[in-house]
Amino acid sequence: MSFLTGAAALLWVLGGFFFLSGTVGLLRFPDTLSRLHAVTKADNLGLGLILLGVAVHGASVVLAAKLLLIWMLALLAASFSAHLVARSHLRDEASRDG
Amino acid sequence: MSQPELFVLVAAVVFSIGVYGLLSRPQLVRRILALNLMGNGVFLLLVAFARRNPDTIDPVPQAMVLTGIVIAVSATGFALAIVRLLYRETGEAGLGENRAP
Amino acid sequence: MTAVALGMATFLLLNLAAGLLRVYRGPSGADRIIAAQLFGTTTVAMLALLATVTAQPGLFDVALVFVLLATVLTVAFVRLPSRSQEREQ
Amino acid sequence: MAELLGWVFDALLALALLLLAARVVFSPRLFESIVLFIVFGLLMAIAWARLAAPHLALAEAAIGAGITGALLLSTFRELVIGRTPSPEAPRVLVYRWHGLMALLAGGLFAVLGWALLSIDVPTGPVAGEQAMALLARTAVDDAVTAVLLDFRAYDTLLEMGVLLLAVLGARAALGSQGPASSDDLWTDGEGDTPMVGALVGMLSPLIIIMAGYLLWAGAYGPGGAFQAGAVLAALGVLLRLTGRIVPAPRAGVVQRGVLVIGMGVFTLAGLLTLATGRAFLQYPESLAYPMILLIEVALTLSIALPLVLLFSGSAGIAAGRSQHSP
Repeated sequence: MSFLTGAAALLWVLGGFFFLSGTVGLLRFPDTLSRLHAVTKADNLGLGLILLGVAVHGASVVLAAKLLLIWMLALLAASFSAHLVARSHLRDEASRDG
Repeated sequence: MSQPELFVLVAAVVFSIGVYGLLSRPQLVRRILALNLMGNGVFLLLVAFARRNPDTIDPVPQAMVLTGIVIAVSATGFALAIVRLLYRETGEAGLGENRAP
Repeated sequence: MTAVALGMATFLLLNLAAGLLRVYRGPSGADRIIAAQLFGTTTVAMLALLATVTAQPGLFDVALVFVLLATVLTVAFVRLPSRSQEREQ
Repeated sequence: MAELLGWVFDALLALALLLLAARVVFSPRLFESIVLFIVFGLLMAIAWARLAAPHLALAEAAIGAGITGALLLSTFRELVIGRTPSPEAPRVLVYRWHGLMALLAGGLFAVLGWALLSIDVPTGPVAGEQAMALLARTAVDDAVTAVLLDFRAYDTLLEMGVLLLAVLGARAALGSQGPASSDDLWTDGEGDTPMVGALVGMLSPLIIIMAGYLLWAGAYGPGGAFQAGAVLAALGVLLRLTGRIVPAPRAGVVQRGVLVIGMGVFTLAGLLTLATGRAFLQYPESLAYPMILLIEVALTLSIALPLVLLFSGSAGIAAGRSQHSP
């Protein structure tokens, strides 16, 4: 196993760890907003690490650029989604109390 | 069990679940979902069949399924439009809910 | 190396299956949509790994389409009227 | 090792698909069913990837993530909005033949599974191999695109007909009642959030570029008119959801033209080939590539607009006012 494949494997395992923590957070955290926080942060870090691993394994600049684009878009989507879902959740809470 | 055989079995079970849902659920949107499950079962079957010979990938079933996916989504859109019309006219989106048992 | 990638993909699939419990439990619609987002991210990661394993570069395009359209579902969800998400149908 | 792991992955995937399908049907909450159906679509994309069908994974991604989910959620929205909870519990109808149906569905499964597994793997030349042999003579390198637009172009032509009919049907059902939701609920009293403008501004050009890329990629790999059209339609859905486009009571000449241009160009190409003494839609070799490209562009537009109209539930669409929060 060369250095690159070893690095890729290490990155994948690290990414898998963040996915696992995201899932644990989704299942174990007590309320909606903290679950949202767990999923948005941990998962996208995990995705980034796994994509980085794929890029290292592929060892091609074009592929790496594409993977970077995928990750940036995933971050974009995650932050907008988190904002919108949190906002709609707070609105629901307000209408329930009010 | 080889990969195509596994997915052929999945296709058959998904199709049957779809049939059961289509026949037994009174909520119309859920019936539409069940119909889509049936469609996905058929698609899976066609593509799994195309995979039985591992050396060649048969493009014909894949093209047919591609056509099928677009037709399924247009049929779903049409069916949901009818459900919305029914709801606007009657205030119900299920079968039999407003009738005496 | 193929084995490591496939093992990771299997691990991610298990992760996804565990997350289904949150869709089952809810309690609010927001929780279910959050879980669906997690599944979307997981699917993208699995597609990238499978693309490496099976040498299907087309799968990277699939991942790209998934992340491009990931927000459509959320925007559709936040247009639901307040508190309707929990109402039984 | 890798083979075993591949098998384990497939088995898990199969199990998850079955679990999701069952829960879509059996869940007591419609919202949960809808979310699970969307997740089912995600896993179907993985299944297509495992079955070496990246075209289908792409179509599933574009349609499942972009259109089906939004269509289901907005129907759900219309079903729950303004619904006054009735004092009596909703009566759930239990059919008398419930058990029999389950039994029949199970029997159907058994027969299907048995029949399908006992079909022999063909040893002679299959249709796919013939298509592969013919592929050498066509203008495009990708087998699936070649099948769709060359060998089995009839399927695609008629599919456009089905799509058009679905739009006309939906319009007949909903169009007479004016715009589906005149209350454009994005704002719901609070005003637009500035984030939405930024989101639409960033995503729209990227999605359009992606659609163009997919259209171009279809000539030699996964991609093509279907996927490009579905991605464009998803952009339309996003714009519709954020109030950038609004339903219109009638479609203008341009929109009607776009609705039929796919079928029109396709049929015209077929008639031209007939007029020059060939079979219907048998392109002359020298013109095959430009003809297929032209048809693909027309198809992309004629797939995208009907899907947006189906989502909007109206006869036409119009540009909405852009909403900025103060």
